[in-house]
Amino acid sequence: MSPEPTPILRAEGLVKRFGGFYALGGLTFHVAPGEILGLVGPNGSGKTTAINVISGLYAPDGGSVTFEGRAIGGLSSHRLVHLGINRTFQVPKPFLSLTVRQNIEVALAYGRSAAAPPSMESLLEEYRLADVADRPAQDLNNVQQKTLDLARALATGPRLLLLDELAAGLNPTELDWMAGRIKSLARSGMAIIVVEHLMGFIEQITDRVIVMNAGKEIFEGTLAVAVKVPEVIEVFLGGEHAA
Amino acid sequence: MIGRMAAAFAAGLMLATPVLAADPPAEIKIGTLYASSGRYASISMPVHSALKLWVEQKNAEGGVYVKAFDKKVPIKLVAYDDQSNTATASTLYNQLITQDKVDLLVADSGSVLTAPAVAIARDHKMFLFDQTGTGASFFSKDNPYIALMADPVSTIWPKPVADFLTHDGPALGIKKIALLYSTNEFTGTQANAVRKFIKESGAPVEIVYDQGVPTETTNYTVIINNIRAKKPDAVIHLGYAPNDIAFLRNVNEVGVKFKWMFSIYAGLETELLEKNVGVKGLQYVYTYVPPSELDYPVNFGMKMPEFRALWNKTFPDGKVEFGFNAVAGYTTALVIEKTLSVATSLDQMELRRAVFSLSGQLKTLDGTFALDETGGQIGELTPLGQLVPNEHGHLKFVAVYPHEVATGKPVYPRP
Amino acid sequence: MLVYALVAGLLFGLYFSLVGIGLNLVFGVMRIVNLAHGDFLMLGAFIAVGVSALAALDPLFAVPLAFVVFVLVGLVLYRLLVPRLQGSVNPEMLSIILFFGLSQVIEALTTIAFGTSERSIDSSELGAILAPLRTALFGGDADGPVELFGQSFPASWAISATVSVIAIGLVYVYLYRTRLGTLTRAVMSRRDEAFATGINVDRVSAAAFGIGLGLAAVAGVFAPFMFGSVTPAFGEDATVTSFAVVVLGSLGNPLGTALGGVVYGISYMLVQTYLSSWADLLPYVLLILILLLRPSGLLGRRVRVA
Amino acid sequence: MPSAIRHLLFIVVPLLVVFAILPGVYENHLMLFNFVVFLILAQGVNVIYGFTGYLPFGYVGFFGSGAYGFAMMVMHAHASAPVAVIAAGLAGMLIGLLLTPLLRLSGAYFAIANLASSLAVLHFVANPALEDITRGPYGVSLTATFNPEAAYWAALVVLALTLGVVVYLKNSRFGLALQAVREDPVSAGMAGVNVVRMRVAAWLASALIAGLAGGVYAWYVSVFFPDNVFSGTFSIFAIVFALFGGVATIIGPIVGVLILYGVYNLIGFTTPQYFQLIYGLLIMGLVLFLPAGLVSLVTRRGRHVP
Repeated sequence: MSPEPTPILRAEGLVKRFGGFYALGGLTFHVAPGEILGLVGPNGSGKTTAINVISGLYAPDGGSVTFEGRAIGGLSSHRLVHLGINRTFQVPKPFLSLTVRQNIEVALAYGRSAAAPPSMESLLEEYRLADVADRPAQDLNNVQQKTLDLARALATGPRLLLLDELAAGLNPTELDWMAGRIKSLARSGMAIIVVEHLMGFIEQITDRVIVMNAGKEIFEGTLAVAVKVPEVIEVFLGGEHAA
Repeated sequence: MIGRMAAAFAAGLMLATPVLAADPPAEIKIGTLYASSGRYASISMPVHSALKLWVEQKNAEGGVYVKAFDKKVPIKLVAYDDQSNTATASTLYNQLITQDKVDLLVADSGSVLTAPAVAIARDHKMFLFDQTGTGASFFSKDNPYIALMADPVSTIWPKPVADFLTHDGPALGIKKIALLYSTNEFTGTQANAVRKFIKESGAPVEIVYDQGVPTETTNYTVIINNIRAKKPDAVIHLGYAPNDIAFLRNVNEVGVKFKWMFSIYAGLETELLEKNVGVKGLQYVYTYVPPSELDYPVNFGMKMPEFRALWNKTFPDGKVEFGFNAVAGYTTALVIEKTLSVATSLDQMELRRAVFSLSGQLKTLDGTFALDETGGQIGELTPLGQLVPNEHGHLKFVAVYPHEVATGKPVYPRP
Repeated sequence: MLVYALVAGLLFGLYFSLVGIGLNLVFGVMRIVNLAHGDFLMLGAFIAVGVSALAALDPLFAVPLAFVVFVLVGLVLYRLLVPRLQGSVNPEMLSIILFFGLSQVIEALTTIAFGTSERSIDSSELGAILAPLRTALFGGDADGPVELFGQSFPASWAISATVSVIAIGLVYVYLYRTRLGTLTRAVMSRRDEAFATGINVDRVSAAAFGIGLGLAAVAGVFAPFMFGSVTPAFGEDATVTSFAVVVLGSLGNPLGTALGGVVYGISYMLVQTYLSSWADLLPYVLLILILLLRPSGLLGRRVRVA
Repeated sequence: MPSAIRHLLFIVVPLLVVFAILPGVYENHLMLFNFVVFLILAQGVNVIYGFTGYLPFGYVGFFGSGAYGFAMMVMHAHASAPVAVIAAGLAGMLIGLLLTPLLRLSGAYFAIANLASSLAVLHFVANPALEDITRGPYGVSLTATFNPEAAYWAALVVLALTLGVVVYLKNSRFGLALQAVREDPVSAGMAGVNVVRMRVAAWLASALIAGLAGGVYAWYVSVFFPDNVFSGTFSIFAIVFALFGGVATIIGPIVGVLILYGVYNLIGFTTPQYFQLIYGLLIMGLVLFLPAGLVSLVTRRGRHVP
């Protein structure tokens, strides 16, 4: 193995409280350019909260997040997007009454990506949205809305991409196709964090996983090793990793 | 082709031919607005109903005498509902002038709904018959196109109240006065006038409480308690009918005995207040004595008893209140009738001349019609009176000031 | 003066709790902004005036009558309006306009039927049936003012405040001690999830709508005493004040509305005492401040920030 | 031809030409003027509600502030009418700036808080304590600038500017981004859009438009009271007209005003006795049967509406 490149994102002791409930209780991890990192763990372990804090939806209550050496905790979403961070949503959130093309156009116009952003046509083509480009997003099916979410995120030219349960609801052919796309994005140098329940998909694409429980990381390494660690097995209780 | 052109030419000629001045029109068009709903409905409907009543009465007689044509001409009343909405009112005033081409323009009641008409009438050089819009800003020397028909302008109306307190008050033992008013143009201006009259009189009376409250105020319990704390000998309350109702009810309910208490609508809309406040709450309250109680010598139109009888016959369901506003609407009608009988043409400036020529001459059931040079009403003044229960427990008016019209002595303190 | 203002504010405020509580229920359960709320108050007042004038009965008898009539009216209106409204893209916004239209219709029909004059009921009639009880308990004059803390207040205020407390108590019992009430609270806190868990949201909503209008009408019965008189145009101001009270407390919490009413009443009376000409500004300024500084209301937890 | 030019050429210019010619043909100039004012206000509502989803239920607050801004410039600074109209726009914007914290609220809370704020401005302006500045409740009379014809042309200029803003929003990425914010603020943020700045920009533009409209209105009517220019019906009408046509389009609010205000005047001229009733029913019917406006009849068939 080559020596690890310098991480693009570092989270150190990240804390997020909701009232008295600690959704994140001191989470520490990092991800490097070109790497695909999986965040796994049972429901309520804080995976989505971690993504929400990194993408600026919530301000952290403690700890630090640095992106390319710069502290970004508490910055608003659009500033983070301009720095090069973007994401998709578990439940896709397109601009429903706008057309697919307009959805992407907003991100192209306001994303201010440092790198040359992909073109509208290439995004429509590569993410199989060309046929529906002029339809309002509310006419799309769930899978199309998810890919639109992804295409919109890519239009801002991110260097760190956070994918929240992108695979759920995709059929096997679509899964393979999506895995291929994600891997090729990583090959281009993009750092990618994947939150996922489908372990097969995780195994297929990630270089490394962080297993989370109760707002903390309990394991870091490859999935193959993780499934042999008793603590991890206990957390999942023979649950989802068997899937 | 030529034939058609000739026909068009002939038609053009016919249109261009002026109507002979002596030809009487089929009807005289009077345009007005009313508010059937919203904030001003309760003051607008009685005024408008009275005007309508007059129109029906005159038309049954074959119309009104119009001097310009030297014969009776039926009246057509063109009336729109502005719903207390001023933007709508302005459109409708304009509609009356430009589309319906009314001969006479009559405003809706109250200052707020009269306001849009002032500028529009002036712009179109239409003389505005202002019924009860007492706003001081309406009347200026550079605007000849307005005159106030029924209410006295707010700046002089409360003079008898202030004069009584400053002339007769000290002898009765009135030294401290409380002034409470609603902060709108109508009652705010009257409050300013009262304050000014009292200060300028130099009489040994003092205003110990002087507060404005929002016009929307409908409970006075706390304010009454605050006034009581100042121990005034006389309390002047200036507000609209709902304010008076709430104030007088609260005074009664709290069980406070003010020695001397004035309210505008106790006199102007006595029947309405009696229904809402009760006889007990109105006893010995001082108020303006309305024309309906004075039986002014009338030289034109119905006398008060006839008018009241006709009103009750026409509106038996009691949905429109008989009172000061009803009299105001009828007074406007009488001024219009008299104006038409003296104006030599229907030219707007001639109408103005005719209206002003009535000043000091016309005596209606509302008193003597008198205008100042800007068109403000300075006649039709209401004396100060007191509501005193008679042996049957009914309220009757006793005029107490000015002395020349007084019908009795004031009861002080209020029992 | 201060004590007087405080006690008057309390009585006045308790009544305003009743004025606002129906609105709270309807908005909390259905996210419908009932801009016709004040008009139902006005209709309740006309029922009271009718009961007093036609049947010569104590206006207190109008309370159950107004409640029952308007619960039924509410159920019918719910069937006619709400399902269609909920089917639209943005029911919360559209409800504002729909119910504005309804308030216009109500005002117009009332004007056509009753005219525009002020109407009221003699204060001594309210609670006349309780007069023997009152003389027995407090002594004194049966139709004079009541004495509280050595100061006299209108008896009608005390009666209105008492009925308000009872009504709010009954709403509390409904919400916390009955099955339908428990479901109502569930719908208030999580409408989406309530659908998912199989609660008959439609039935819960219809009941809340009916009860909401019923409570508005009950509050209206006392309006002639609290506001001096009513006209068909009375509804508009009442609606805005109700909103101030509801937002002051918090949505979906009847005790919150009670607190909101009292806070409103006392601050109103204090402003009237010391800065009377500015008293009108108060409900609006309070409403805006509360929304901005404590968006969830005095007792609320729910977040309403965009 | 770029679509912006097309919109200007085929919608904006013809509308302006028609309203420039009409006064020569039809004599009720005030009705035409009111049409123009409501076209401006409906488009102002379109800017804030159509493009960002905030329902400005107290929109008249800006309009009234504009009218009083105009009056104060004329009374105290003896400004000429055009200068005072610009000041009126700035007055509207100033109130908008003061109220920007309201944008933190969502849905009905915003609408209610906005309504409350317009009433607060009304009661502030109308307070007798400010008599020396605003003339308080006693009303203003601006005979010095009285010139209805010039005011009508000024209104057309304001309408042209307003339509220019809407055409820009409809055809620019800025307008697209605003709509993105309306649809989903979180996603808009993830598209790199500065959500707060966008909302504030639209809010201030909308306030400016209403302020300018208030200015020309004050110029035209010249004698008015606080109740005249802060009348809630301005808000309601502007919103209902915009919704009736269909928001987030250029043509929707125009069609809405022309049809609905036309019908309104027609009812007013023909059957005034049922004015309020008919109008109330019309509003209810609109929400229940055509919630997305007239344009939805076309867009439902998959066609684009400018």
